[in-house]
Amino acid sequence: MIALLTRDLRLAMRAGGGFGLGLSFFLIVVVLVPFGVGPETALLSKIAPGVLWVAALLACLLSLDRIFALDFEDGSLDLLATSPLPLEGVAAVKALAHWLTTGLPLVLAAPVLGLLMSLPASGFGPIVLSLLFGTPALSVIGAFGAALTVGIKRGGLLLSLLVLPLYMPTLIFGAEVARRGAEGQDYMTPLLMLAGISAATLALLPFASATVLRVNLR
Amino acid sequence: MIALLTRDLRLAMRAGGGFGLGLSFFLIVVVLVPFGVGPETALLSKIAPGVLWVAALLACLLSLDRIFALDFEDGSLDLLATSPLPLEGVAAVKALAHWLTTGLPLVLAAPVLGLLMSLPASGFGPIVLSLLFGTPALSVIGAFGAALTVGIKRGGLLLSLLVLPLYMPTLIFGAEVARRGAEGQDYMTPLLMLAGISAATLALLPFASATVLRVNLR
Amino acid sequence: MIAMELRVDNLTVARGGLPVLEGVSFALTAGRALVLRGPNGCGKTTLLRTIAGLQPAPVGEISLDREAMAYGAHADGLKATLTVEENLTFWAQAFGTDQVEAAIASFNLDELRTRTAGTLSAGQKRRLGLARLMVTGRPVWILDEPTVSLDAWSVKLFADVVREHLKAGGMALLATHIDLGLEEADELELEPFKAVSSLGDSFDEAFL
Amino acid sequence: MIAMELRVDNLTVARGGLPVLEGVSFALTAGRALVLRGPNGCGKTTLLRTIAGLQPAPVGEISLDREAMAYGAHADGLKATLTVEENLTFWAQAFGTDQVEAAIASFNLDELRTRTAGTLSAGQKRRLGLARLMVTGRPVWILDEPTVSLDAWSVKLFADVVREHLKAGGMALLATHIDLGLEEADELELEPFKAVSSLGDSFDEAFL
Amino acid sequence: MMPDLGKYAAEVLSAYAVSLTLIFGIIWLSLARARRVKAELAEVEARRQKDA
Amino acid sequence: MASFWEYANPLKFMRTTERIFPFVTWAAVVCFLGGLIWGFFFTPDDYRQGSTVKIFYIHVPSAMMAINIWVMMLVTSLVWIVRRHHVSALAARAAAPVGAVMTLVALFTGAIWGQPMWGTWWAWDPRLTSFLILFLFYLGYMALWAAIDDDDTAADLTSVLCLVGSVFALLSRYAVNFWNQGLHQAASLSLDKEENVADVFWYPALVCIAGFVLLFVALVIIRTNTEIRARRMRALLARERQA
Ligand code: HEM
Ligand SMILES: Nc1ncnc2c1ncn2[C@@H]1O[C@H](COP(=O)(O)OP(=O)(O)OP(=O)(O)O)[C@@H](O)[C@H]1O
Ligand SMILES: Nc1ncnc2c1ncn2[C@@H]1O[C@H](COP(=O)(O)OP(=O)(O)OP(=O)(O)O)[C@@H](O)[C@H]1O
Ligand SMILES: [Mg+2]
Ligand SMILES: [Mg+2]
Repeated sequence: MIALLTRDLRLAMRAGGGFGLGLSFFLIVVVLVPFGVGPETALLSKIAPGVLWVAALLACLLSLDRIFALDFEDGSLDLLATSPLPLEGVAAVKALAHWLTTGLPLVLAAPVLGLLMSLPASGFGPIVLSLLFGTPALSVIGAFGAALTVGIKRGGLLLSLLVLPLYMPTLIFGAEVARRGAEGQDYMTPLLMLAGISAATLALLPFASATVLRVNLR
Repeated sequence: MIALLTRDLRLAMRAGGGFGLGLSFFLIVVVLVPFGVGPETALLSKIAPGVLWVAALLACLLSLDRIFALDFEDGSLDLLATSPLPLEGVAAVKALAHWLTTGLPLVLAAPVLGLLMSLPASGFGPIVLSLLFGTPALSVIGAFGAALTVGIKRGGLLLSLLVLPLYMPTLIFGAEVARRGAEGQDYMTPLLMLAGISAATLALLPFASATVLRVNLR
Repeated sequence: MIAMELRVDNLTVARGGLPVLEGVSFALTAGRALVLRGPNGCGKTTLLRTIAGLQPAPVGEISLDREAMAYGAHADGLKATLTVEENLTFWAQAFGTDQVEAAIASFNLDELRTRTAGTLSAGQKRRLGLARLMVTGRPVWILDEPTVSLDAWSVKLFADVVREHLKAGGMALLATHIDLGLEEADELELEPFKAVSSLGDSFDEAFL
Repeated sequence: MIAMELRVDNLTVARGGLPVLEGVSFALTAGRALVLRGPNGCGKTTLLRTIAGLQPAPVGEISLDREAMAYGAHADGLKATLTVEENLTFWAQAFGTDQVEAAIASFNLDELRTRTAGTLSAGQKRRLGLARLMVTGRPVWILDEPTVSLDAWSVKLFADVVREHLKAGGMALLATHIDLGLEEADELELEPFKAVSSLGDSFDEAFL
Repeated sequence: MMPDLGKYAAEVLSAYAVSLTLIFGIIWLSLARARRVKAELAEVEARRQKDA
Repeated sequence: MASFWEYANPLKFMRTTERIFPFVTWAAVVCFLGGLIWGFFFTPDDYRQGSTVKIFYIHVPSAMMAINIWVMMLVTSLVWIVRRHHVSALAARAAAPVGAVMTLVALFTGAIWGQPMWGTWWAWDPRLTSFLILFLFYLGYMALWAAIDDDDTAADLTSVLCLVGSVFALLSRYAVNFWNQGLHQAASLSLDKEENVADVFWYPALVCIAGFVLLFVALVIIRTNTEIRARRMRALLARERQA
């Protein structure tokens, strides 16, 4: 298991950088939006929490197809499935590796990007907290979607289509936390919901992913 | 050439639908934003033109890596490079196929999504016009970026990083047209600029793409 | 090692919803190798994948658990950005063994040890892929055309390794079109097992 | 067809910034085939890619233009979602010829005509990849291990097609480890051309 | 016969038009495909009977 | 009494359903057209909503069906996962496009109704929003079926998606409710007589609802039979090619 994790992390670094790139995509989306909607500070600071969350979600989404597709194409997944590692464990570890290379950097970068989007001062804590509790769910749900589409050549966009509705609750609660935080309101309830979603998906979805992977490997 | 175009279009349809999926991604991004920023109509209608443009850009971006990477991986690109088709033509045709499967559907879908984002009535014409003139540039520039990154395994995110700065001018003028239109102002100047960008990139970039492809095939 | 046996009994294997081979039976005991022969498209790959437990068999029995088997497919499962040594080490850890050095020595990969797998030639990649089998520590090797793009000298190397494995009580099941120089191996011609086009009722009542 | 000749003169080929083969010279005239031999990793693939014009040669001359050559690499360039016939038709159109039917017949693909390429077995895919060569209509075939995973019967099929091609005034340059049954072909052993590790001055003066 | 729809005529009528188009669309598609598949299957079965 | 699972045999299923199909169809036509005609021509206008209340007869049944069809797909998917009856998986596949169309109808009629009532085509109200998410689920489900060649694989994957999707659809509903209190009507069909709409609107609506249900049943019967035939044909053709 740990071997698999270190291998995945190492691959992410070598392959022109899972780390750097997920992050830069986040950055770029955040930078694009002011060009799109125009540079008024008041407007920007109003939409900042939402845009940060949407950008984080898209950055996660884009790196999802790496989770299993690469291993499927070069035959590693067949070999992993016949190895002593349980497939549930493989699915969980791969989601974890995805979170470490994509989710975690986003959490750390969010304050900086908040500055770019003129996020109000009270909003920094909540955006970081909400991403911290929300991104694990994004990775696990995403790993499920990636497992579903792994047999399909370039299932990338199909993957987005399948995963996005699954992301909705996480997004809604996450953005709610961030928005309430930015407006200085209480945000405990949505934060708890968010943590609940993350915990539940972490506990259950790896099993679904493993089931689906087995079907796809047939 | 025409054979290549029909092949690419056919592949797009077969592979679980270049058409449908590019479009659904556009739809999904547009749908996500209200979830992120919250449901207030006034706010939404203000950011609508910008968000539509950013979404179109991202939808294009995501399907870029299909342009050359698939053909590279299975060796078709080597074979195309040694075939009588000029590589410049190949690059141009592939950009065209990308536009037909991604750009054009976006243009057609924009009004519907404008509704979802409460775009003001005066904004519908300009958003369609600006996408119509702008998306060809997105496809051609994207094909160039795809050609640059074709040798790199899963260069998807690197590709985004390279292409996004190149997309900036198109985005700025395109969103400007859409915004002015939505606010009922005159938008001829940015529209002309946009058309100029499209024309120039269409005329020049296929040559750059072909050069870069030759280098990557070594 | 306890003496074990791989017994395949009246197996039907299917691909794309259709049976390809029917009624395949054979037994493989410790220390023996079996070479599957048959023309292109007769179903060798499908049979091996079924035995390795990667796809279900509609009919028939396989006596050994997939836990005993190491499967080597056409694709080698190498990571282009990892070095030869890192590739092997990962699989050794996944299978909980520590035979990386032995594998590197057996397949003469020592010089290539620090090269990333992506820069190897076709035959060198294949050698690395075969070395992976050694680090699994599994007794039953299931190999699909193992010597594709190997030169004569490497084929001999491979045959020696297989012989060594058999001597230690292992088994090998191979599909190939090429002569491997494994004279002691049994052969099984798959042509006679070709599925006839009408199916038995039990396979899928609805879609006879 | 005008009589043509592929003349390679004192060629150096490089991969990963290092020369692999040096001073390779040979000539191939219409109606002849040349088989390149050499152990794994000696540089056959690199040489063929250089001759096909896919990578530049640091030193040396290749007399024929790449326009005359059809390159068949390890990867077949097949589209998994297109049928056998659609795959071939596309290449025929790209090369402006209309020999699809002849190619299908020669490689015995008639039964597989409407199957998508993704569902073929390894050997069937390879046959389709070779059929592609026929529809290019090019006189010089450059083939890298063409018979990988083909069964004996298909290898004979392939040899017949090559013979036919030579008879019509074509040429073929092949790299392989397997016996192709092309007795009339010349052979060239590449081992002697192995590059010595220090480079000549002309290669890249800056990094001596 | 036509009821007076008042100032909302456009809304009501377009709602009915869109809905009925969509519903009859799916009905028509279902029937057309049913007919096509049935015919194709019959043809294949017939061919099979002949061969057998 | 024979076991219910006998109908899981495709031939038996086809024979039985083809026998009851004419009755269902006629009942569907009568209820559907009858309800709509009754509603459109023979009901008064609402004092507040004017004639737009007539949209009610399409909007409410289609919205209900959109949800019910997903539930039906959930059940048949579970049956496939547990008992592996092909008919069950194919019925889910057959129902999805109908469900998607129903969702689309409800969305369109709602949007058209919204313009006069709320002054906007679309609002990010909980009902509306969670409905949109449901539509996305339908699209994803159908896209997944379409993307996979092997029928059993596709059935397995879409079943798991349907299961997981259902949980998330519920969760979305809750999340959206929490996120925003909406414009949309609260449930008006509760058993509590006090809160019901007036009987004049209510009876034709009931007929319409029955019509939509019957229509769905009829459609699912044809479409499932078509899927069974298509699947059998694929198997036969593949066999032919193999021979
Ligand atoms: C795009 C806009 C709309 C959508 C997506 C939508 C969706 C829905 C949904 C999902 C239901 C629930 C069906 C059920 O739970 O069984 C429903 C019921 C209903 N809708 Fe809408 N609706 C929309 C607009 C409207 C408008 C504008 C009105 C009227 C002003 C309206 C009036 C009703 C009524 C009266 C019901 C029945 C309530 C009940 O019995 O539960 N809807 N709609
Ligand atoms: N990036 C690189 N850096 C250093 N050496 C490299 C690099 N890429 C390839 N090589 C070496 O170049 C040599 C030539 O490789 P090539 O693929 O041409 O061999 P080959 O003769 O085709 O072998 P095979 O029979 O195995 O296919 C090999 O020894 C390979 O290891
Ligand atoms: N989706 C499918 N539908 C129908 N037939 C299929 C499908 N996929 C594979 N087949 C057929 O199944 C047969 C068995 O394929 P398999 O890959 O097992 O052959 P093989 O013996 O390994 O051949 P090779 O020696 O060429 O590797 C082939 O004839 C192939 O064409
Ligand atoms: Mg095979
Ligand atoms: Mg080679």
